[in-house]
Amino acid sequence: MSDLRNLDVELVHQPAFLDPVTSVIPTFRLLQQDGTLYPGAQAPDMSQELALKIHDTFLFIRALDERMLASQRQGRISFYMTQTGEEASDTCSAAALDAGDVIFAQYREQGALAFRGFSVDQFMNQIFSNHKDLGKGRQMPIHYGSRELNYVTISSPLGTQIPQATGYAFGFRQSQQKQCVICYFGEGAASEGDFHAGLNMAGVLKVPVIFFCRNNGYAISTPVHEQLAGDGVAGRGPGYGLKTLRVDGNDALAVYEATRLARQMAVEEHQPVLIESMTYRLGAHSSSDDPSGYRSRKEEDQWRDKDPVARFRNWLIKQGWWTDAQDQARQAEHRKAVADAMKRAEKLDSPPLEDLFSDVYDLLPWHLQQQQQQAREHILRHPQAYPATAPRLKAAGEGKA
Amino acid sequence: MSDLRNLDVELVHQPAFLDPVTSVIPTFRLLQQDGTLYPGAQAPDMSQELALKIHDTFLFIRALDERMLASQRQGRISFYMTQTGEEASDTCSAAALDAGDVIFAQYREQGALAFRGFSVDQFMNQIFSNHKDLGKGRQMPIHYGSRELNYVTISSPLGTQIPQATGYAFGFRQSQQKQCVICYFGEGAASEGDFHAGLNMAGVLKVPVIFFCRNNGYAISTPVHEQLAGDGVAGRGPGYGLKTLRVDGNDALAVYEATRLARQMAVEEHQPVLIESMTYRLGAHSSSDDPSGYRSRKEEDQWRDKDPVARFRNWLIKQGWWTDAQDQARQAEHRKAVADAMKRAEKLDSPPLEDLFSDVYDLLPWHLQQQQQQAREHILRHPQAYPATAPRLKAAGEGKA
Amino acid sequence: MSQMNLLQAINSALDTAMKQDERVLCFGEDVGAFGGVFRATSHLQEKYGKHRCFNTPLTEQGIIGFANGLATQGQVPVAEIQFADYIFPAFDQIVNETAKYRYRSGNEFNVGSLTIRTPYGGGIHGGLYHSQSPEAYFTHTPGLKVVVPRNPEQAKGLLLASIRDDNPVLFFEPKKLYRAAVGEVPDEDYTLPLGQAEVLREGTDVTLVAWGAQVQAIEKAAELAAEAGISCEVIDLRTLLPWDHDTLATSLKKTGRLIINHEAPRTSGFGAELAASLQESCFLYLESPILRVTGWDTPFPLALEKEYFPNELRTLDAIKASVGY
Amino acid sequence: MSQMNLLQAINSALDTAMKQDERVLCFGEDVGAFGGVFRATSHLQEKYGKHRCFNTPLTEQGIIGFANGLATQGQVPVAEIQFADYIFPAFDQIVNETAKYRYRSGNEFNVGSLTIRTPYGGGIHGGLYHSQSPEAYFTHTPGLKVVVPRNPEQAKGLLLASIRDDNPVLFFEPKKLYRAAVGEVPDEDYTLPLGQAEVLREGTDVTLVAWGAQVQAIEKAAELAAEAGISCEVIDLRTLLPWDHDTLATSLKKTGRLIINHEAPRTSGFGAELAASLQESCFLYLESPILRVTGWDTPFPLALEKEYFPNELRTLDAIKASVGY
Ligand SMILES: Cc1ncc(C[n+]2csc(CCOP(=O)(O)OP(=O)(O)O)c2C)c(N)n1
Ligand SMILES: Cc1ncc(C[n+]2csc(CCOP(=O)(O)OP(=O)(O)O)c2C)c(N)n1
Ligand SMILES: [Mg+2]
Ligand SMILES: [Mg+2]
Repeated sequence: MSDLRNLDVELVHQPAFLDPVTSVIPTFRLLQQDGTLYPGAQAPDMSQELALKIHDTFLFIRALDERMLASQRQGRISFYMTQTGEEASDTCSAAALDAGDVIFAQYREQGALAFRGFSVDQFMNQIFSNHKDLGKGRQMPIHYGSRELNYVTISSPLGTQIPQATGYAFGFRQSQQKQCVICYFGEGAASEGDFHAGLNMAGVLKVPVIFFCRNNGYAISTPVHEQLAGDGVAGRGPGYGLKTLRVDGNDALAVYEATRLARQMAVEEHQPVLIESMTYRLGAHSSSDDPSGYRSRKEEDQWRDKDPVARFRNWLIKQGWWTDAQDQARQAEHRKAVADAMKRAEKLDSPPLEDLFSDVYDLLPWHLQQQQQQAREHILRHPQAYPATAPRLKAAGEGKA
Repeated sequence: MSDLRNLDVELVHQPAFLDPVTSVIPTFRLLQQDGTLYPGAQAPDMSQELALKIHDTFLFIRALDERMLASQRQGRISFYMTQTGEEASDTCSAAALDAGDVIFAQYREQGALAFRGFSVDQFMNQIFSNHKDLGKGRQMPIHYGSRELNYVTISSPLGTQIPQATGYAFGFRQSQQKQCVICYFGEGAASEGDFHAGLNMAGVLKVPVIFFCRNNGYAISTPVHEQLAGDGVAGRGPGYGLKTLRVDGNDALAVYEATRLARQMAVEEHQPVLIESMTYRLGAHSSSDDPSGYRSRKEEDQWRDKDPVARFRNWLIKQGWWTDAQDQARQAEHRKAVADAMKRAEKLDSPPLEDLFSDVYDLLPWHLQQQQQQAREHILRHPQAYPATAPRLKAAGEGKA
Repeated sequence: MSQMNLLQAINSALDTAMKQDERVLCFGEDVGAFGGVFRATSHLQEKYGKHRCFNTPLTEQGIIGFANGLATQGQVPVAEIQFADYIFPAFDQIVNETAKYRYRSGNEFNVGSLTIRTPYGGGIHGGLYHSQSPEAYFTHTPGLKVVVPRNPEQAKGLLLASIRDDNPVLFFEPKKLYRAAVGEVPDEDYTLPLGQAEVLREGTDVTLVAWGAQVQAIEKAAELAAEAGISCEVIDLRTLLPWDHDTLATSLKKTGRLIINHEAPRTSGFGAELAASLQESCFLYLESPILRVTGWDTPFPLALEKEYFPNELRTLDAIKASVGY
Repeated sequence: MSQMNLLQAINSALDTAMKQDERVLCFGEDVGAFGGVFRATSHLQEKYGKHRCFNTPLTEQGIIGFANGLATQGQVPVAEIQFADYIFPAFDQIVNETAKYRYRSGNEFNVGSLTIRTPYGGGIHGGLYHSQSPEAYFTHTPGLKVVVPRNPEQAKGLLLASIRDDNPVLFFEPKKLYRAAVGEVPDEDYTLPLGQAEVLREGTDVTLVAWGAQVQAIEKAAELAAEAGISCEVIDLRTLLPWDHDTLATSLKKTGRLIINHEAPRTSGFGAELAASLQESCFLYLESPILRVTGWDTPFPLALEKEYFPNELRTLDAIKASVGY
C-alpha cells in the first residue's frame, strides 16, 4: 500500500473555485410521447414477446394499484402505495436483467416484482397479511419479498438496502457468479448516510451493482430542491467512481437500454453504475398522504401527459404489436384477476400464534418458549379478546387432548 | 413548493455513461519549495506581522509535538498525536478567519488552536488531564476545546462535527452574525455518513460554512485509494451545491488565500465551500501507531522534501522578514517554554471527585447525588486504593468536621 | 382552556414556545409547509417563516447533527424524527454527541437547549417499523432526559418544560393517541415538572406503573381489578430519565406489590431498571415479586399485534398473580 | 495447546474459521494488510488474499450494511468495528436490519451467518470514546445474540461458535485483556456453547456474576471475601442474549444472594435485566436484595477512571452489605 495520489498532475496558480453544479448531465431519452423514436435514436433490441410482457406488467400494476387504493379507502386494508407514473422505471430496468440477478427495492417497485413473476395471489396474501403471506403477516402492505424470485424483502427504514446491495454484489463477485445486483431507491433516500456508504464502498471495492435512483420529484411532501443542491443524484456518481447515466424514467425503451448496458459493465467489468431515472409520482406518497397540501394540480397534469404506460403503448401500436382493443380487453382481465384474488386473500386466516415468536432466531430460545407459552395461556384465559388466534388455539388444544 | 427539476433542458438519444472521475480538479499552489512564487502567481495580501505569527505558530507546534511524542515514549503521558507535515493546512486556514468565526476540528488541528491563542499551559493542562484542564480531565490528550477561543471541544467519533458545523453556521445566519464556521476533517472521516449529511444540508440550507478536508494520504493504515474512488474529496463538492477548491496543503500562502476567499463567499453570500487540502501525515497516526507496517520510508522522504514549514520559512527569509539565526533562537525558546509548562502541568492535581459526576446534566439529579455519595464513602473506606482522590476527600471531610 | 387532541396540544406547545422565544426552531422531514406527516407542526412555517420552521433533507443523522450544532450556537432546536423507528440512524449523534457534549468539554459547550420530538408506539397497524418504543435504549445513556406524555394536557406542559430545560430531552409522543386522546388544555403558557411521576389513582393492594399510551392499559386494568375487589394505585412515570424513585418507592412501600407495564420488548426494557432498583430499595416491603407486563421479545408484529400487546387483560392477569402469590 | 494472549486467540479463531470455510470473510477499518489497529487480523490477508480479508472505507454504517448484504448472499462475514464506541453509526443497520432480517421476511432472507467483532471496555486510559461497554443496548434487541469472552481459551471457542451460529452475533472483546490475559489455548478447531453461563467457583453465601473483563473483578472479590469468611459462587455469564437463566437461578436459589457486576453505567445496564428477572423467578429464596456493582451513571471518565471502576473493592463492599443485610 502507498499513497497513490497524483498531486503534481495539474497545478494552477489562481484560486479558481469550482461552481456548484446545477444541471449538466443530460437525460437519455429515445421515445417521444406519441410512440415514435426521436430522429437519430435507435430502439434497443427488444423482442415482441418481451415488449408485450413489459406492457402486460404495466397493465397489471395499474389494475392492482387502482383496486388496492380503492380497497384502502373502503377500509379493507390499512395502507397502500401506488407507483402510478413510475412503472417504466422499475419494470423496464428489471426487464433488462437476468432472473438470477438480485433486486433490492425500496417499496415503490411492484413492477419489477410482477415482471419477475410474483403472482396476483402472492401480492394479495402479503397485502392482507394472511397466513399464506411469504412474510408471515409481519410487515405492512407492500413489503414484498421472495427468495425464489431474488427479490429481497422490503424494509421500511430508508436507504438501508444500499450498502446491503454493495455487500450482496461483493458476494456474487466472491463466489464468481456472473450476476449483478440492482438497488432501487428514491431521491429522498439518497440523502441518508447509507447512500454515501453504499456507493463509496461499491466504487472502492468494485462490485457488480447497479444503483437505480427513482427521482420522482418528491419525498413525501419535500420537493427535490429542498432535498439536495447540485445536479440531482446523478451528479454524485462520478465522484464515487461510478459510471453514471441520467435517463428519462418515463421512457420504457431508454430505461431498458440504459440498464442493459449498465448490467454489462457491472457483470463483465465489476464496474458499479449509477442510473438516475427522472420521473414523477403521479399519485399520493401513500394512502395516508394528500398531495394537494404541497403541489399543484397543474404540475400533476403536466406529468400526466408524460405517462410512461401510454408512451410505450403508443410505440407497441406503431410497431403493429398491439391494438387498443387488445388493451381494453387485457385491462378488464387484470381487473377481474385482481378482484378475484382479493376475495380469496381476504378470506384466509391470519398467521398462527407461533408466527409471533418464530424467526426471531433460527430456533426458539428458552425465553421465547416461555413467552409463547404465557401468550397461549393468556389467550385461552381470555378467548373473547383474541378472536384471530383463540379459536385455533382451542381447537389445537382439544385436538391434542 | 413544487418540482423544480428541469427535465427537458438537454436531451440525448445515445446512452453516454459518464466516466468515474479520477483526477480533473487541479491543485492551487503559489509557493515553490525554495520559497519563490511560481511565475504568474501572486502572493496574498499578508502583513509581515501575520506572516511571522503564522511561522511562530509553526515553530511552537513543532516544539510541542516533538516534546509530547517524546514524553509519551517516556511514559509520562498515555497518548499523543502529532501534526507534523500538516501545519500549514489548519494554521493558515485559521489565520484567514475572523476570531469570532467558529472552529470545529477533528483532532489534528493544534495549529489552528495555537494560532487562536491557546497558551502552552492550556495545552499542557489538557494533555496531563489535571484539574486546570478546561475539559476537567475527562478526555484523552489532544481533545482540546475553548469557548473563549471559539474552538469547539474535539470529539473522537469521526465525522460527527460535520453536520454540527452546518447547524452552527445556520445559527449564525439565523442570528444575523457576520461570521462563519470552519469544519476540519480527514479524508478518512469523509467516508462517514455524517459527511454526506452535513455537506448536503449545507448546500440545501445555504449556510456560512467552510468544510476543510485535510487529505493527508492515510486514515491510520488505510491509503486514500482504499478509502474512495473518484476525484478525491473535492470531486464531491459541486454535487452538493458547494463551491469547491483543491489546494496544496503544504503551501501556507495558497491555503491562506483559498480560505480567505472561501470566507468571503460563506459570510457574504451564505455560500458553503469545500476546500480539499492535499498534504501528508509525516508522523505516525498517533503514538499508538507504527507506519512502517503500511508505507515506505521512501514515500515519507519524498514528502519530507515538501515540508510546509520549511517552504514558508524560505519565503519569509526571501521577503527579508526573518533569518535563520532568528529561527534557531525562536525554536529554542519554544522548546524551553514547552518543557517548563510540562513540568508545571505534571505537578498539578487531577480533578476532584466531584468532576466525575458534574456536567452529566446541568445539575446533579438524585441518582447522581446518591452515586457521588456512595463513591465518596467507598473511597474513604479504602483510601489506599484511591491515591488521587482519597487524601483530598479526607482533608475536606476533616475541614468540615 | 380548549378541547384539543394530543397533536393539537403538541402544536400549541410549539407555537407557544416559538412565540415566546425567537431562538426556538422546528425542523425535520416534511415539517415545513406541509406541517409534518402527522401535522404536529401545522401552520408554524406560515406564522414564523421558513427560517424557523423548515424541511430538512431525509437524513436523521444529519437532522440531529445539525441540531447539536444549532444548540451549541445558542439556538433552541426542536428537531422532529418522523417515527421513533427511524431514530436509529441518529443514534451516534444522540448517544455519543448530544449526551456527552457538556461532560466531555467540561461545560465549555453544551446542547442543553435541544429537544428531540418523535412519535412512538404501536396500535396503528404499523408493523415492525412504525410501532417501536425505543425509549429504553436512551435510558442507558447518561446526559439525556427522556419524557413521555400520556394525554394532551400533559403533552403541552411537558413539551414546554422539555424545550426550556437546560438538558437535551428526548420527547416520545404516543402516536396512537395523537387523535384519539382529547381533553381540556390550557391555552396559556405552562409547564409541568420533569423528573416527577404522577399518581393518577390511589390504591392499597398493588402499584401499577406505566408511561405514555400504556397508562390507559393500567388504568383500565385498575378498573377491572377494582371490580374483583383489588385496589390499585396507578402511576404515570412521565419522565424515564432521570426517573422519580421516591414516588414509586413510597407507593410500593404502601402496597407491597408492583407491576410495570411497557410496550417495548421485555428484555432490557425500562421495566428492568425499575424492577432492579425498587427490589433493592424496597426489599423488605415486597410481598410478591415485581412483575413486568410488556411486549414480547420479538420485533413488533402486524397481523398478531393484538397478541403482542401488553394490554389491560395481561395486566389484570399479572395483578391477580401478584395478589395471589 | 499453545500459550496465547487474547488477541492471538482471536486471531487463531479467525484463521481456523477462514481455513475451514472459504465463505468466511474478515473486513473493517485497517483490518487488511495492517492486521487491524490491535492486530487481531494479522497475517490473514497474507494467507487468504485481499478478497477475504480487507480494509473498508471509514464508515461503520457501511461496514455493517455491507455485511448484512454479504450474509444475505450466503457468505460468512466477520465484520470488525474498530472500537465498540464507534458501533453507534451502525446502530440502525444492526437494530433495524440485522436483528429483524429473518423475522420481517418470514425467513425468506436472513443474516444468520453474520458476526460483528468489537473491542470494548475501559482500563486503557481511553476516556469517553475508547472505553464504552455498550452491550446492554443490544440486549434490548430481539434477534441478536450477544457474547463476551473473558480469556483466550474462551475467546477462541466462543468466537468460532459465534461465526458458525445461524444467528447474527455481536462479539464484544475485552480490549483491556487483549495482551494482559494469557493462557493455554487448544490449537485445533473447537467451539464453546453459546447461551450457557459457566460456574468458575462454587460457593454457598453469595452468587457473583459478571462477563468479560469484569469476571476478574468478581474473582478477586471472591478471594477477598473468602479471607473474610464469606463463600462466593462466581459465574461468568458468557452470553448475554439469550442469557442462561437456569444456571443463575440455580446458584441464587442455593446462596440466596446475588451481586451483578458490570462496567457500563448502572441505569438500564444489563444488570437491570438480570436483577429484574431473577427477583421474579427466585423471589422466595432471596435473603437480601440483588445488588448491582457497576460504572456510575456518567460518561466514561479519564483522570478519574479508577474512581469510576466497579472493581473488586466495590464488589467486596457489596458482598458485605449483602451478607450483612
Ligand atoms: C430512515 C427513514 N426515515 C424516514 C422514513 C419515512 N419515509 C417513508 S417514505 C419517505 C420519503 C421517501 O422519498 P423517496 O426516497 O424520494 O421515495 P419516493 O417515496 O419518492 O418513492 C419518508 C420520509 C423512513 N421510512 N425511513
Ligand atoms: C466513528 C469512528 N470510527 C473509527 C474511529 C477510529 N479512528 C480514529 S482516527 C481514524 C482515521 C482517521 O483518518 P482521517 O480522517 O484521514 O484523519 P487523519 O488521521 O489522517 O488526520 C480512525 C479510523 C473513530 N475515531 N471514529
Ligand atoms: Mg422521491
Ligand atoms: Mg487522513
